[in-house]
Amino acid sequence: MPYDPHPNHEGFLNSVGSPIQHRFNPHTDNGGTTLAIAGKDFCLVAGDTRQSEGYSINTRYAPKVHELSNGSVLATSGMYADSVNLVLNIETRLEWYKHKHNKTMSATASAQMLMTVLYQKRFFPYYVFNILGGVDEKGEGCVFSYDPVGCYRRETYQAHGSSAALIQPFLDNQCGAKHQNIKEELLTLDQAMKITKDAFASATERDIYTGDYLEIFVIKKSGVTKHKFDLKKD
Amino acid sequence: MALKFELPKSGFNFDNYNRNLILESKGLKSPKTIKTGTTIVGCVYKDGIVLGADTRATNGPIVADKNCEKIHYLAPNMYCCGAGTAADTEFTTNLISSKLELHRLATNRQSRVVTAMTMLKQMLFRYQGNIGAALVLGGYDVTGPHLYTIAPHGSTDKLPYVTMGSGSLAAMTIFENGWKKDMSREEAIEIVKDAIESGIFNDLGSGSNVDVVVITKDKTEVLRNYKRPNERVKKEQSYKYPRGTTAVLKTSIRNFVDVTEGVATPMDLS
Amino acid sequence: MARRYDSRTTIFSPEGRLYQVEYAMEAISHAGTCLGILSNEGIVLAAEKTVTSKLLEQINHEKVYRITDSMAVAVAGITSDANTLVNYSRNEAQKFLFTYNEHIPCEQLVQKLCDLKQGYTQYGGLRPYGVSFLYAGHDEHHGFQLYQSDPSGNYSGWKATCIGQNSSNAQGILKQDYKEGGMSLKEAKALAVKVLAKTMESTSLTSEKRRNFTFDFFTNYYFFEKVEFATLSLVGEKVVFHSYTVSEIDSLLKEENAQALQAEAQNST
Amino acid sequence: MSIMSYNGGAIVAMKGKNCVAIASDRRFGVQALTLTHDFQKVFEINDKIYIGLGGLATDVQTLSETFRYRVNMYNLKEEREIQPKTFAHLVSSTLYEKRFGPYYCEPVIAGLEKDGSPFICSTDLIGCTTFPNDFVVTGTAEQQLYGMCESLWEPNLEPEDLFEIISQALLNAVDRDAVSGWGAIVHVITEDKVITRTLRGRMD
Amino acid sequence: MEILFGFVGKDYALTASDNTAARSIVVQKRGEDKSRILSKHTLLSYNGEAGDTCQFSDYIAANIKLYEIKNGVALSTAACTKFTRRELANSLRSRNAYQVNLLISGSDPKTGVPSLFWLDHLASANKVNYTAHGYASYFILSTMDLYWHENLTLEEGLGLVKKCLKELKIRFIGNLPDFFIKVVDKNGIREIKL
Amino acid sequence: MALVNLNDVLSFTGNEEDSAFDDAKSSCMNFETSLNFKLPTFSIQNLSDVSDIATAPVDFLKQQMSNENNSRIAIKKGTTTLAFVFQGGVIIAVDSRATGGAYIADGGVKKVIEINPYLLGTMAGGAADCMYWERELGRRCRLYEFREKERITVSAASKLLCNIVYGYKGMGLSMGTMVTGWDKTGPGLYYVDSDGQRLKSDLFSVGSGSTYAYGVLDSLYDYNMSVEDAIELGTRAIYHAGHRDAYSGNTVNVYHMKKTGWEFIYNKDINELHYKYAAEAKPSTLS
Repeated sequence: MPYDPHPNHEGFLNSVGSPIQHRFNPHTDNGGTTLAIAGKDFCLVAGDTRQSEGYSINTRYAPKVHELSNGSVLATSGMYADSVNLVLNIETRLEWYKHKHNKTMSATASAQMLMTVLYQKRFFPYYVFNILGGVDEKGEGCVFSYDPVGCYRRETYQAHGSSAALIQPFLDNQCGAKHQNIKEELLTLDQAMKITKDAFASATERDIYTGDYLEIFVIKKSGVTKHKFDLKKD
Repeated sequence: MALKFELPKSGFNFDNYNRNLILESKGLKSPKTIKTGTTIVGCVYKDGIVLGADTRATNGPIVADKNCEKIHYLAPNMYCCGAGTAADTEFTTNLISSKLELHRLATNRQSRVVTAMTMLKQMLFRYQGNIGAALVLGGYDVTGPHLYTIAPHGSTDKLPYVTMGSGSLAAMTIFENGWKKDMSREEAIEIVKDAIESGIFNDLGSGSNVDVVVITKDKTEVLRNYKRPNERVKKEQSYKYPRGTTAVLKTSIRNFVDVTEGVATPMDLS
Repeated sequence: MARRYDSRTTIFSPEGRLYQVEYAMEAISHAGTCLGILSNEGIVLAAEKTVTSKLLEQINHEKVYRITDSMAVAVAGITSDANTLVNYSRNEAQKFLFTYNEHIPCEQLVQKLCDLKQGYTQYGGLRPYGVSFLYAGHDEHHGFQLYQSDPSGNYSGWKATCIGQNSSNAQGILKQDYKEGGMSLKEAKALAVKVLAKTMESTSLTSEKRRNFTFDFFTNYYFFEKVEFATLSLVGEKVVFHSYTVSEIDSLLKEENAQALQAEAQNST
Repeated sequence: MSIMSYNGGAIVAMKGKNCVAIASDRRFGVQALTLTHDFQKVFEINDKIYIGLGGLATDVQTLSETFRYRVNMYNLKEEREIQPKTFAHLVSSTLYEKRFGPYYCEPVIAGLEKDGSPFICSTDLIGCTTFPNDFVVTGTAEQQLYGMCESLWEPNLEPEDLFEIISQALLNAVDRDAVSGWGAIVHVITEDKVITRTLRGRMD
Repeated sequence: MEILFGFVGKDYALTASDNTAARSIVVQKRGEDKSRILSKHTLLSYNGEAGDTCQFSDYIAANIKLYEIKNGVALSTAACTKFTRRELANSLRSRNAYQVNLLISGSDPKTGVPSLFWLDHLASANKVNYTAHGYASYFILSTMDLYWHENLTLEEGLGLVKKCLKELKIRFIGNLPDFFIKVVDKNGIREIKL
Repeated sequence: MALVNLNDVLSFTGNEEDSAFDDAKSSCMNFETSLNFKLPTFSIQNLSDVSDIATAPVDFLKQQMSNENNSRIAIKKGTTTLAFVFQGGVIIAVDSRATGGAYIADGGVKKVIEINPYLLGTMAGGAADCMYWERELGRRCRLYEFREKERITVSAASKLLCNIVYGYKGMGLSMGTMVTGWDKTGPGLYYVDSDGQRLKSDLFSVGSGSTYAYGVLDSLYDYNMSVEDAIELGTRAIYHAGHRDAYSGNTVNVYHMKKTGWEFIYNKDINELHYKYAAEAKPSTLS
């Protein structure tokens, strides 16, 4: 509840009689945080699994990170229902593409497609903040980050969701070597794992919407591996 | 020329009220205060009262304090858990605590819980809910153990087990399920701990540790951080930087002069 | 006759006098001597404490108070009155700082305090403050300044002055020894020590001591426990107030003692 | 836009081993417009106590003067330096006095106690104090700072290490906040000295 | 729509203010001087809501004058600013707050060091080298960023004023024809015609 | 009444399920039929049967996307972009910051959209709007080339873009772009925005920091300047905007449009520029 400096007589009166306007709002924020880091020959995509609404936890395990059939991984934060719908939509398209072209869609192509899919709902957007991770044609890790209506860009690291503001500067510093007086280099998988785990542990300390479990997907040319870790549950 | 400066008087000061209205009318939003989302509970057992609280304070979705104290001292035989606007609970209990102390000095008797309860409810009622303090008051006096809840508007309840705050429902389930009359000290502490933990794990506004206070006829025990179920795991690595990493434009070092040499230290800040 | 006009501060006597104010001044002439000397490099404040006892807790400053970073006062009179006024002037100085973000000019603060004092000579049912002040201060406008005020609310600026018992005596010495056109701080300190010694000599304490002005008297521990000593000087740009500790006073006196002895020896040869 | 971000600014204070550090950015702006980049947000209370005031600039200035007034009076009357804990309560009650018309300002305090142990404290705009044992943050880059500090801070940092950690935390945090930054200033307070450094921060 | 800007140069402080008094869409007067002399070496320039501006600046000017008469010394520019800031901050807490933006320019009579202070209607005060109020700040701050340096002679300073006014003429929809340009230096306050 | 409206919204979303398949078809089967070369399909509620303003999509969108309401879907905004024509062609310079509220969501946005080798568009306003529609513009320009056997003029291309977005006027698109290019008539520079405004000029700056950029451009711009000077001017103007405007900054991207098509000049860190310019002597005000 925002701080109200003047006596809220309105609220009091409302409880007595005068009507309150309610407006149906089709969007809700289910919290949670996602992150992706691109490496030389891998891409790491991570997300916590808490799904919440207001001060309640809906479920402690609702994976936000989805492995797609073309070998990329889509991390979604924002409204869970929209993200489920979006993943279905994408999967359908990937399937159609496969039948049509007799090959799986590349990560970069699916990134472009995701932009179109999102923009097509420009006037009633998916309330989802996406990060698409995969390996590109050259076998290098790639991360694409989106706003809800489809503006996207290839990055080397990105955090989204309720703890984005907490984690992003840390990634700038550790992955982007900002203010460190050293040259930016791509991380090794081991470094990326450590940084990811610390970033999520830190976010869990301060962000009430992040917690329970951490799922990390590591995408290499050879395939996707999944790791699961505990986070704090309070 | 009149210097418009007055020494602080006691009580609230509404000087900025008008200005803030103007600022808000320009579309600038007022910031939030720190809230204790909070689970606070209390229950009566065979020999007295057990109070419990979590230790998380939030500022919107952000945890402002991981280990704050929500069980406030009122009198040697009385403690009070606070939920709501953190500053309000702190200052309200402080104020009543000092009033009780004065009352004890004047009457030379132990404070009664009902006295504290009445003082609190009268004060909160006077402010019409604008002081956002929801309290659980517990204590033991000549008439035995007493447990009250006081809502921000000043209404009170006297019950054998009570919960308050955003985690009150989660905590109440534990009491409804397990509270018995005339429990032993251990049982009572255990159920209070369970109730608080229920709030900690199921309510996002509550978290971190469990504080417990046990009040009996002639003893009060404060079990600060009785349980710490949410210790942070060790970090994967240290992030210490090599010295000299940060680019510096200007450095100045001021050594403190040893004051005993009699050179006065400047007090001006400008 | 005077009786009818005595009880009220607000009523003039037929001779045009305000007896209560005069009585207040009288009270001060029994208080411990305070003196201030203005030098080129700063100001010396020195004061004699009247009440001493071995059993009394040593308070370093009973008569000299710091008001701001760049201002201090020495008081003669009723200490409790002084406390109130010191507090008042500290507050006024801070209010000024609060409003202008600059230190209050010395004379303005003196004026403020004197306005208050004057008020108490005029309104019915009030007693005047029984206290005189010496103000030592520094500001950017006039550099180092020394002021004196009395219970009537009058104030005046001085090069060297004295309040309290034997003040006329001390004034005489000051008039005689003050070097027109500037003294160093060191000289001012020496003069202060000399004046104090002379004035205190003529009081009861010295009666059983030798009548003649001899310097071994200074080593008497009573003396430095009875004296307060403070300086206001510039260190670089900064005004520094220094209140002397007992041991510092001791060593200061010893030094002056030695020098005076030397001077005496030279004079005699 | 919240009133707290009208002028922008970010402040952080951290505990180290027998030392404490406080750092702030230097921007003064009016919403998006940056007017100056030498605005003072951290104020010296005495040798061993610093207070950082984050929020609406006019209140930052008013409060800094109020605290100076009260501390000066405390020093003159008590004839001793105020201790960090006492000062924190002075700050807290000054703010709570205006509970129903608050100053739009959230202070953080950093200092060394008499025994040389580090002290930090933060309060919200109506004076709710917190005394954590790691770090406190305030200002528009609050979330960014929380994230940085949670990840970087560790116990028992030597003054020089503490300086690096707090500087990196602040610089990287304000780079993700549009309305704070434009340089930074760090004070590290140790038992015998205070080291003040101006950092080369981003100027955009 | 009002324009007010200023900067300090090598040994002077300069402020430029439009001289138009307008109400709604009507120009009521050209040649209105939107400044008050606070002391021989301090000038207060203002703009803001009609009524508030002259009331507040008269109040400040009168009080600072009174101080000078009463105490025989003039307040420094910095002290004038602090006093003004405090008065404005206090007025904000009243029912009818003054809606004024101010620049206070001055020169130290002893050292000749110029200074310039910026105050907005919320009573935030800043010591600045160059600054502007209102819409003008969006247009000319970058111009001043580009050209200003601390050794600006008066001639170069007037060159900078011309550049700023030119930019406002090109880009600012409410372009105003005439300006008062006032300089404060060791010798006091004077007006300069371009 | 309320229920009816609720139904509207529900059926609105319900239709989505069916159209997902159509969407998939239209985006994957473009090459089967030329009919699919139409505007992409949008799911927009029928405006005619809107009886309650609360359910109108435009109003709904405003509510969802405003920076108030804790910016549920805050679109990335805040920018400084500029372009000017000079004797050597056109210089395009932009910053690279994207903000959502005060949070800097991205510091490396590419705000110059490479429509084709002879056409560039800049990005200000809603990033996705610019990105999507200028991509669409690229597709249409290519088709034009196929049909007409010659490159489209900048004038025509900008008109095309203008017409598209004008069709969505009032629905919440946000775009302020400069279309620049080189065609048979020489260099071209047009400003197009989501209101449907289209302007031709030699010098534009768009975005929250544009006024600062104008300040520098107006006082130093000269049509006859050398290419190096022009590049430097573009860079400098963006730097000044980045320095003053909180919502612009990070890096400068500079492009040069020449007869042979555009050339990417460089990407420079605004912060490095700050310290570089600070160390340099200031230009004289007397010229």
